[in-house]
Amino acid sequence: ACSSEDSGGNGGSSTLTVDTSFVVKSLDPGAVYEPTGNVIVHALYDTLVTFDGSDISKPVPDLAKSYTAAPDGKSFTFVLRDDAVFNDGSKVTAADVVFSLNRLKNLKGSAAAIVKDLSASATDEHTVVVTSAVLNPNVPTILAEPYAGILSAKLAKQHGGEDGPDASKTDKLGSYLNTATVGSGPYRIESFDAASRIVLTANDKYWGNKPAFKRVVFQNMDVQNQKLTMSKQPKSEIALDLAGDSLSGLPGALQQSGSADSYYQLRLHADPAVSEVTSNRDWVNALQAALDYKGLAALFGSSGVPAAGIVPTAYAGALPESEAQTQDLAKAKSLAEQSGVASKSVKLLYPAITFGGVDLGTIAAKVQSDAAKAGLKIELDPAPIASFLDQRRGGKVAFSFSPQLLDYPVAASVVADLMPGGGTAQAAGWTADRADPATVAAANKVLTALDAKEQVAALQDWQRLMINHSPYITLVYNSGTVVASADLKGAVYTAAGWVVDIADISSR
Amino acid sequence: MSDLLTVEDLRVEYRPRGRGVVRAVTGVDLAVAAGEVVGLVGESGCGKSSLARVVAGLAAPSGGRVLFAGEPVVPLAWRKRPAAQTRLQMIFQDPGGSLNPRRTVGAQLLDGVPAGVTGSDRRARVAELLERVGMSAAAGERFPHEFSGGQRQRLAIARALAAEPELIIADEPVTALDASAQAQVVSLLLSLVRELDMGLLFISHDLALVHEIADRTAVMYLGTIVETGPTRRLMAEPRHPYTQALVGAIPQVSAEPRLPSVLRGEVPDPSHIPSGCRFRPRCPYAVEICRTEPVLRAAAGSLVACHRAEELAAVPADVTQNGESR
Amino acid sequence: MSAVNGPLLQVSGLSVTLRGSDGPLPVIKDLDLQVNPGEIVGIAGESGSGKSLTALTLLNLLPPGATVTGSMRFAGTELTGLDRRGWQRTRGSGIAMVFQDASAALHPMLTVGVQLTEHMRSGLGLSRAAARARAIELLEQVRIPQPERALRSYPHQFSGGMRQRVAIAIALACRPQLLIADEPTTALDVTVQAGILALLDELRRDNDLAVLFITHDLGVLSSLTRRAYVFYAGRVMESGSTVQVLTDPAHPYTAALLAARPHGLSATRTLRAIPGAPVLPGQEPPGCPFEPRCTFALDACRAGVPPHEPIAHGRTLACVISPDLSGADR
Amino acid sequence: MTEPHLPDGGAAIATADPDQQVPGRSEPPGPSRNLLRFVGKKVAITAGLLLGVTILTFLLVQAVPGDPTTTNLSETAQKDPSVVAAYRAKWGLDKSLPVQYFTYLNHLLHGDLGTSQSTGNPVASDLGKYVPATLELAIPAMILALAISVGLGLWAAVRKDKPADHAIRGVALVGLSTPSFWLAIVVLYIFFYKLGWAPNGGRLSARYTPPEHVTGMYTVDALLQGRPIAFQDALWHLMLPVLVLTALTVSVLIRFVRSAMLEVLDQDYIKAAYAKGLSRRTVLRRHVLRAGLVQVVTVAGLAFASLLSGTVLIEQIYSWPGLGQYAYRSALNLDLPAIMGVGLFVALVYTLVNLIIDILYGVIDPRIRLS
Amino acid sequence: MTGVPSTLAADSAPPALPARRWFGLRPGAPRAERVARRRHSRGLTVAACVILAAWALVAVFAPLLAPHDPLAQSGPYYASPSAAHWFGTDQLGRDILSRILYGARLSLPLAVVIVALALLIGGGLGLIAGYIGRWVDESLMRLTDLVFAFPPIILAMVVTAAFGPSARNAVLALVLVSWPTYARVVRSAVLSIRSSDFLHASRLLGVGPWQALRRDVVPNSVGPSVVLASLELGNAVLMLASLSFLGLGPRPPAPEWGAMIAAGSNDLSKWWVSIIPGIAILTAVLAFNLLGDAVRDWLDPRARNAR
Ligand SMILES: Nc1ncnc2c1ncn2[C@@H]1O[C@H](COP(=O)(O)OP(=O)(O)OP(=O)(O)O)[C@@H](O)[C@H]1O
Ligand SMILES: Nc1ncnc2c1ncn2[C@@H]1O[C@H](COP(=O)(O)OP(=O)(O)OP(=O)(O)O)[C@@H](O)[C@H]1O
Ligand SMILES: [Mg+2]
Ligand SMILES: [Mg+2]
Repeated sequence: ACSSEDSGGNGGSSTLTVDTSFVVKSLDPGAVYEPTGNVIVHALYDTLVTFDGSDISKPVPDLAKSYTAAPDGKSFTFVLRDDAVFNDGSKVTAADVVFSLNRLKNLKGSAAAIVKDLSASATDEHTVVVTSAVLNPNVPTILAEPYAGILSAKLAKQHGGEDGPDASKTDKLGSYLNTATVGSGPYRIESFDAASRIVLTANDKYWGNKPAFKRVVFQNMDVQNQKLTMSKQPKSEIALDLAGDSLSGLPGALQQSGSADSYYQLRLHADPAVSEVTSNRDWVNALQAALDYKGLAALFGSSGVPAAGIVPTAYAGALPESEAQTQDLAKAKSLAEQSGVASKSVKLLYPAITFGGVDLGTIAAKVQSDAAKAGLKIELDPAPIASFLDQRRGGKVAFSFSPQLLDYPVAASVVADLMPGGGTAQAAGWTADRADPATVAAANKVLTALDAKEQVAALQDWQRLMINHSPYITLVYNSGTVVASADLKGAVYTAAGWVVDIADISSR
Repeated sequence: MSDLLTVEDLRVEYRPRGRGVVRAVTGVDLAVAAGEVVGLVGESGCGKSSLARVVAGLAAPSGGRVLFAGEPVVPLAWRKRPAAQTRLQMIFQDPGGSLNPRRTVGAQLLDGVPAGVTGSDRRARVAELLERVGMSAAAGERFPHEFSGGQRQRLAIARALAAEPELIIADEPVTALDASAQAQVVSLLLSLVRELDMGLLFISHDLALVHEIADRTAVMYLGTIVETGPTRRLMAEPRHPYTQALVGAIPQVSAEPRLPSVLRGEVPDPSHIPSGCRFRPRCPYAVEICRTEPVLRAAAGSLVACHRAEELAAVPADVTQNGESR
Repeated sequence: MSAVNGPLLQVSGLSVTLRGSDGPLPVIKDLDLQVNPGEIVGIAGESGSGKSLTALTLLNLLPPGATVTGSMRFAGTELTGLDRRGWQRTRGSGIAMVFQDASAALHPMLTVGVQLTEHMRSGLGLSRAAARARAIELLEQVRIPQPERALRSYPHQFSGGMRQRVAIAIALACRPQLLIADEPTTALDVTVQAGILALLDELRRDNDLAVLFITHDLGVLSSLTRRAYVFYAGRVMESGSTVQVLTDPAHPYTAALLAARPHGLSATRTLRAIPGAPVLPGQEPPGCPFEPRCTFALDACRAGVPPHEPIAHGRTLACVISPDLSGADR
Repeated sequence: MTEPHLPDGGAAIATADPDQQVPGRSEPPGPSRNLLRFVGKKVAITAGLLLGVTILTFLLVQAVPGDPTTTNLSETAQKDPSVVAAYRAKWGLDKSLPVQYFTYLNHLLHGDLGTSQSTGNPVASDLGKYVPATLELAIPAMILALAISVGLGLWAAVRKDKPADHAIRGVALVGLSTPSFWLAIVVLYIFFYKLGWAPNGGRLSARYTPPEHVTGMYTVDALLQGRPIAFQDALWHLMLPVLVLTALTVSVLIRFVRSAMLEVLDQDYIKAAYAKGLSRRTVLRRHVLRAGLVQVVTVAGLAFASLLSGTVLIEQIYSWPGLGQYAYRSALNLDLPAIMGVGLFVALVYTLVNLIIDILYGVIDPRIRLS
Repeated sequence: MTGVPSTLAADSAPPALPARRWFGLRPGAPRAERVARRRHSRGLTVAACVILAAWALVAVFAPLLAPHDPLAQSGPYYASPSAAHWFGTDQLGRDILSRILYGARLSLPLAVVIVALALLIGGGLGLIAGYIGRWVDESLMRLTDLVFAFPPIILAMVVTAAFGPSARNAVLALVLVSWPTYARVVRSAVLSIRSSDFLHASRLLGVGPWQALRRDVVPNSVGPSVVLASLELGNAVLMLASLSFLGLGPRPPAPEWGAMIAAGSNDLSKWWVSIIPGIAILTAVLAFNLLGDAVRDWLDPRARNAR
């Protein structure tokens, strides 16, 4: 296309380089789900509301200048601003919003499950009402996520976009969105190479504050290379996957920003028919006492935090660090003995991947060796990610381990999933009759809380109960981290799902 | 004396990839009687080995028959060889390749000892065989590579003898050997044939050697036999121009040295056999009639495949082109 | 090279030692040999007697690690100790060689034309066209039909006999004074051999070429050569005019060789093998190398290596007993 | 059982004994017929091979306990059966195995390699992107490796058992014993981390736009489009991976080259060449090299195939978006169309390389005809 | 994958060049031939044996030699080499020296198992195909083509990725990619024996086809494949390490050398984590390769130049 940048190469002011290891399958908001995709889609498509920097406590206006929630907690009204335009210059209207949200739901992509209870309608050109079939105070948060990005209905339809009920079959827009952007975000796609390099250019029709960098290049780079690159103190460059131990030893001039938003959890099947070991409460408690949470956290370097409850510290409702779990080998040993099944070994299934800068095999090995100190026998069983997920979905896996992220940045979102009747609990054989009624009650209290404060308190109570009565052991929280070169500002990590707002980054 | 081995109108053809049909043997009749040594001579590539392999049963003929002791020779296949036919044995050209390098000589000889011989007699038989070929019984313990070429060839003969053969086909058994070892092996073969009253088909390209041992000799040219007869007579009075050329080409040790006589041309490719008399392109006496193929017939005191055998018998037996005396 | 009076090649006291795995391996010992201009001299002997090594020594083509002592005078130049340049000049235009197996000695991937002319251009300083003209001439001389076409052909397109003729043409290309032919006909049929022998003899006559002809076939030796050396274990056992050596052998070894060969078309008689096996280099007995196999051996034969001395005009012998062999075979 | 199919076994004799051919008299049958048959046979073999590859990969992937939906949908989404069903329907995973297979074959016949589930792109276009990247590593590495190993191998052979020979053989042996991925890391450590002379991976610095896709090889495309600076940068990125691949290939090749050259040096025709009075240079250049090349070509072809697979690890370490990474990722994601695409492509390369070798044989060695 | 591609070793038997005619390897001189076989730098072979023996001892006596438990945390994470941990510690604070010592118990036996299985399976199939010939042979050859057409590491990768990483699956994958070489080598040896005079001779003596297979064919066709196997041992170590490096080898916490390299490769500043296991691999493979060369020289004097 252009050869101009050959000359203006080392100025570094016009191009922001983002080093990250990725496989981006799609830049279609309706299908996106992997982290880099989210980062990019967030920069390409504006949403109704958004979060400001790293603050995820409350959604703030974006395309909607305001929103109101109905008292029943099921219906939300968004009023659109009138100066927002798509990158072809046309105005953003309520019809576009309805089209986008319907398409999201009917496309049956990864996010469809989250929005399946929502429906949107336009009351006028500037007003959209989103209704949830069930009580859900978190609808605005959900609509802040990249998958809820708003497309120009006109452009989308021109290129095969569909929002009807059978959109999953008829929609043909997906691959077009890898080459062009039909959104209103600060950037548009310039070139897309799913595995090596994705380039964004500033949207010159952007309605808001123009981003500082004209061009953003996402380079596919493994962690080690990211570290090497950043160690060289480059200009206008950020790295997204440095985490855990790979953060140590970086030059001090680099800026780091992060917050612990992921949690690493062991799941122990509660059904004796699946495993007499993991369904044994004493054994589970013995394991819980045997683990060296500090040591586990240290595997993640500075970014790891020993788990206190379930909710990572990035989110409201997390237990204070003072309540972090601790190792108690004496207790572990006696519980192990008491359990009567300590002589049996059990397989720990985990995906053979590196996540957040740490090889999961290392964590599993640490768990194994800690358990061994209390006389508990664990065998490691790594599996390719596909086979891991498949097995675990089957609901017959006795003992498994994986990192977890929240679907959207509200801690309560995990509760429904983890409580008896939720998807994860189901797969772990944790049915209501196996569960402690108090724990179930505490969970229900979280879900019905309408007031944020009330919800936080309920969450904490729930977590305290979960520690000794659930089939989950949370090991550590880990933080995603944005490492930025010294000349940048605004490169802050957000637990909101899009890692960092590219458009906020500028040169000092 | 009835014939032990009868070959009738034998044909051997190959169909190598990328080339036309190779007619290596094109209708050969041959017989060997017990106690008789028959020599088969001819230039390289004329089909001697092809004939030998088919006669021994290593390959199936493309046409014609091979009878051994009245029974057709069964080509080797996924069966054991019929016991009766093990009395037809073969000795190969390469003494290095005809013994299994990884088994002791004794074990290989044992393979051939007939099943009828049992117990300690079997071992005794091996020792006996080794002695018979002039080797010590201790040789049985050793491996083939510990012997020289001549010794190996004698061991190969001993192995063939193990089966108490009535007929041995020897395909150039001494070509790879030194003159001295040649002498050893040839004398051994000859004495065995005489002692055991075996038949021997001795294949060679060395006319002088065949002359030393064969009772009868057949001269082969490009897949057919062009002349056959008692060796002495055949060499002294060759009738076919080709036999004459072969005889004339042997370098002699002599007090009046002369260069051997030269036959022009080359042995043609058996995939492109000339029409008519196949020797015609090289024959100094070729005339019009030679455009038709001659058959092997009695003429001028010999069995010869030449239209002009009688005429040529009248001329002195010399096809010299430039074999001038020095 | 200027024409010289006296012998063209005079080898005296030549010894060659190869580098064996267990130390030096003497393979040629105290060799005297002479070739006069225009003469065909033969070397005969069993396999392993050092015939080929002698030929290679004369061209400095021994394997690395070989040491050569003694003198080789060729056309007035001492060859022992010559440098690489010197050898390069001698090879091809002074001494040329024809190998036993022409199919192995011709490069399979170069055309006959290239192989025939490449050294002419450097050795004789001919232009491309002149070299080509000479090549055609040479091919005609060795009776290759259609020489132009042959120049474009590869060696594998020729029969064995033709290949040997090509090899001879290549050897003759730079007008050598001495041609060494190492068993050039051993791999060939008798009929083809006859042609090559006739060709060599003719070339000798026409080009005033000296030929050192190596063979183990005494018949060939007899028909082609005028003088002969009989080799055994890297030594000369006897030498003299071919007719004399072969009809009246002085050495028991020569006699044994003669007895072992089929006698052509004379009356049938049993072949007589030489007992034992040839000695290997490095394993020679202290005395006469042939002693262990010799039917006439005496104690004296074990005492030391018999000197190689003249016994009559033009004849030499290395045997202490000089038995009367007339009663023995031939 | 001897010679149950004699004509075949005998072919060796026929070629080993070409004595019977005399120029002008018995040339082999015209080349055109032979060539046709040769090409026909090659095409048939290739087709069979490709079919085999599809069956093999298909069965392999089906045997796996995993399911592609798992890696291509978020975990939350997987808990929603309607989403999973929609996904399976979209990719035809709900059909029976044979139906899936024949659908695939049918598409294949129409030149459609399917769509990669993990990248969402047509496999053919993915290959179009990744293959040139790999070739950009493999081709220079191969050329360099050939040049170096032929040079050093010949030198070692000529100086057999001398210090130079020992040194070359020693280095080759150590190279042969070095894990490629380890070497890549060590080299990266030295040249990037310690010395800072090399980039740390990738194909092009971020500040340059990749040249437009013509050949897909950045260096070539940059040159074609007249962008010397981008060309330099691409070249700079090539440096380390090519260095490592070259080193590995050289150590594989040298010993073969050396032994091939030794074999040649031992031939009579080399002695004969010296006997003609040719200089050592001429003999080595014209006679030895030429004859040694036949065997070098054989191993070079195979070395190329192994180089292609060697790149899997190297690409991993140097973040090189090539075929190896694509294959690795597809394998981990059980992305059937992509794995098949890679398999088919590599099998094609394999046959192609073999074909080229066959042709080269013919060019180098006149004895070998197309048969 | 590094190392001699196994296909090389198989097909590299030089296209039938004329046997050495020049310097007396005539049938008459068997002893000279044997003399030539021994022309070798024994020094290297001895060195290889010493290294291998050392590794074997290490493997056997690892529990005695290792200063620490290879699986347990015995120091801080990523401690650099010191008196307490000669080679430092890894990401879990495990002693690298101990892990390397124990690693020998994994890499070396597994390499042997891989090669042995490949030899057995490939050799067996090659034997049958070569001896029976016809369609059996043809189909086997097509099958080997199929395997050859895949770069070994990609095929092994697909297999282990599919069935999950474990030592067993890695071994199976590597056997799967390496048997064809043995099959081809044995087959071609069998083909040449099938047309050999000694086989014909024993058949003519009345030895049955299966008996001949046992007596004449098998003993004479194993040689080249044993040579190949010995040359492949080093390669097996490398391939195993490669798979492990990609996370497709023996499961953690097994101290597999390749996996150890991978653990360190994320962070070059902790150079000892990956550099040192690499050296362990290098020495073991080097020793195997040297030994393989020696075995080849010993069994196959014709190839002695190919060192
Ligand atoms: N490179 C070598 N290393 C060790 N010994 C050698 C070497 N070359 C030849 N010899 C030995 O030297 C002796 C003489 O060999 P040479 O080739 O000269 O014999 P020859 O008389 O030409 O025999 P032939 O008739 O077989 O050609 C033989 O015993 C041979 O084994
Ligand atoms: N298996 C085969 N396939 C094709 N052609 C063959 C085969 N075997 C032999 N020939 C050809 O058949 C012809 C006769 O071969 P054969 O081996 O019978 O000759 P020969 O007289 O034994 O020759 P030599 O004296 O060289 O051993 C030759 O031209 C040869 O090339
Ligand atoms: Mg023959
Ligand atoms: Mg010789």
